[in-house]
Amino acid sequence: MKVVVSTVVLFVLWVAITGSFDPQELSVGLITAAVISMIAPGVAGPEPKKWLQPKRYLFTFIYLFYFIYAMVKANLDVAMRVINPRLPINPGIVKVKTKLKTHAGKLALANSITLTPGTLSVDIVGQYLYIHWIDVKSPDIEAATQEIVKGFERFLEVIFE
Amino acid sequence: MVYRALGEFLILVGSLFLFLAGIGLLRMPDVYNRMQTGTKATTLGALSLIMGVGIYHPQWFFKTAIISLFILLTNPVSSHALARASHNKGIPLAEGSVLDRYAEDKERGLKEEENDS
Amino acid sequence: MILEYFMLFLLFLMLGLAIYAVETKDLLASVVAAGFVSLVASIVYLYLQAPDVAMTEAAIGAGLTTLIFIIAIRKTERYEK
Amino acid sequence: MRKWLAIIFLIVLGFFMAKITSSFPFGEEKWGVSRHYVDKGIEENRGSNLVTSIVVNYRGFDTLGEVTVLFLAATALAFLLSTCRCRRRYERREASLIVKTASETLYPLLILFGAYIFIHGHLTPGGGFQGGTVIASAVMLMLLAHFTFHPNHRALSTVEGLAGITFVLIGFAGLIWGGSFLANNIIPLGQWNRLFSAGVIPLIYVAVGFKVGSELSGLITDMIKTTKEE
Amino acid sequence: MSNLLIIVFALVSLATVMAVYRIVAGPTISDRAVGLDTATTITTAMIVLFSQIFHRAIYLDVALVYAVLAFLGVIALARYLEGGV
Amino acid sequence: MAFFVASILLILIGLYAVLVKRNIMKIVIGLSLMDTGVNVLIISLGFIRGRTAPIVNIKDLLVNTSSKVVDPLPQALVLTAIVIGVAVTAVALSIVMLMYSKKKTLEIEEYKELKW
Repeated sequence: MKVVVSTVVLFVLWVAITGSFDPQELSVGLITAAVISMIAPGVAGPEPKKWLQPKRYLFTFIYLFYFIYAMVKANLDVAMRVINPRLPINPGIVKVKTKLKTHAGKLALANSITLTPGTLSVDIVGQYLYIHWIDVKSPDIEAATQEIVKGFERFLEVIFE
Repeated sequence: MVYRALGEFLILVGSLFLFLAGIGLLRMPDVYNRMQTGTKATTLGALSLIMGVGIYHPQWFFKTAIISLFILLTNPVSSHALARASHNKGIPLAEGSVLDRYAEDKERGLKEEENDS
Repeated sequence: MILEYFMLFLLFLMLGLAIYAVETKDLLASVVAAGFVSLVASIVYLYLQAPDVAMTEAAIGAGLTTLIFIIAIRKTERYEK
Repeated sequence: MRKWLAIIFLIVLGFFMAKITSSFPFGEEKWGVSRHYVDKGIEENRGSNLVTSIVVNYRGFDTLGEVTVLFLAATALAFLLSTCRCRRRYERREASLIVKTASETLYPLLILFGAYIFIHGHLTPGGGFQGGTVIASAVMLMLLAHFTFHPNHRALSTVEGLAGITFVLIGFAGLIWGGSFLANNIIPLGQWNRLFSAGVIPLIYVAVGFKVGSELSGLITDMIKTTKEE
Repeated sequence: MSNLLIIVFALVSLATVMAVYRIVAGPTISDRAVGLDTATTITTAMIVLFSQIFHRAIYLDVALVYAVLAFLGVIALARYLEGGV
Repeated sequence: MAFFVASILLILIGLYAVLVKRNIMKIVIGLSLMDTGVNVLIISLGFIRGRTAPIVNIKDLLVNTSSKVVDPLPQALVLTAIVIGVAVTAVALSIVMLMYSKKKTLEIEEYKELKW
């Protein structure tokens, strides 16, 4: 199961890289993907069944737009701070709590946090993330969670859990 | 024609964000804040520039999309690893930082909260 | 035209960082500077129409060289006396 | 004193180097033997990438020598480090969960990239050396993120030996059926700019890719794991 | 396109200068690593732009390799600081 | 022209490190800088202005190839030289590690056994 899912994923990637549907390319790509999946099926994750549910792909698609929106907003925010001669920053490291349990979900959450509004994930311990925040609005765990994590968690919960 | 105009616009925006990232690197007071601008602005800048080229030449679109996907996947990881390493190494936050929950919890020991995985 | 000026500028930076890599007392900083030199070398190969060589330099200079130097520094010492 | 002596020496040396290179005009045509490679390369080898044709076919014997140098370097390094009594004097800390997960996800993708690069060595930039390096970088990422990751040393050396033997055997096949060592007329050349083309060039480059990848992986593993437990 | 390129290259040159300033001046090794990280990302973008300037799609492969491998140097530095190597 | 000058200067900087510096790691870094310098020099010798890369995957390049591409031979030479260079650097560094484990110092002055 794991090997099959991993083969399909790697094969799709191969087609996207080569960008051609020549049967020679496709056959070689299939063999390569199968061999690599037998050695290292890590890309499929611990529960490969999740790759079969179409709902997850739909949410990934929606999430992509939300993410781009958040990222552009983050960058405009950072740009304003950088250009402003008084450098209005108020940094600190806060602690937030997440509901996500899978490793892939935590990876996606941490990466999203790093790329969006003024936040940078410093460490992750169990259910808690430590986040460097360029403009600390509240030191409280609950409030910070509401501010930083909730927006992404809505989507990532469906995609990865 | 519309594609070309859009592509050129994206290229321009991308270079502008790269430049802002440079200013951020110059002005910010400590490592963590530099990382904030250094990661976010360069990632969006590079992404926008690369996708601009991909839109300018529509037949390259897939490859540029894959390049941007990998930048999205790898750039925050390196930044996160560096932030964690700097904090563990004991590089202090800048003056005027409000709080540091991570240091507080490290003194108490992080182990007790590792309950899952 | 603008491209030639850009390459001149990059070569200038590369030489500056090479001098810095040789002169600094912190060997780790020296390794980072050498990494930048290989970065610029890769762009220079690309400008000189040698994508094969640029790819080799990118693959080697991005990770492998840095790692090898870092391991050696870890097993010996970091500061030059 | 020694510094100024060295600087004077370097200035003199630089003057002579500048004098020599100034006799080559920059950016103008100065073809030597490569004129033949460029004019006849497509016809004789059908590989789009002329650099690959030169590395693997026209100068294939050099490449064999260079691969041997690489093998010697890896062996010498393993031998040198096996006698090293480098002790560890620092506390080791695990990588964070993010880095671990990311490395597990990226490991197959990087290997796929390496394979893509050396399979398409005759069509796009890249080839065995670059692809092998990318694969070694994948192994390096795993070694950095996980302390428990041990590449199988026996498998690596088996792959390396098989790849080397393949290279030499293809060369001898050319000598027997084609007339010269590494001759590229023993299997059909195929169509220009498709994957199955250029005769034996892709086969040799795949072998080189496996060889370089396993050698560099072994080299990095030796260097990282050299420390003995206290 | 060519007028655009002048602006783009000017902005990118300034960004590179600042990254280099951070590599040379940065008080700690983390600062230098941040500078190197920025410089590698800028380089990836530059390689893609070069493929646009020279009109050859093959240069994108080089950019692909750079995008995939550029973060390894920074990870190695981070693992050194943590004591992981 | 600038490429010749820059690569020669890079070689000289590396050679300066090898000649003057007393730290063994610095000497190895100088060697790797020299390596880069030599490679850039060889590649820039093969460059021809206004030509494209020697990868003939477009129909236009098939006819009259030698007036459209740069010299591929220097590229083929440098390609392998870079990979060999990193292996050589690794061997040099392992020798450095071995020397350090014997005497606990990186100063080249301390290693007098090879002098005569």
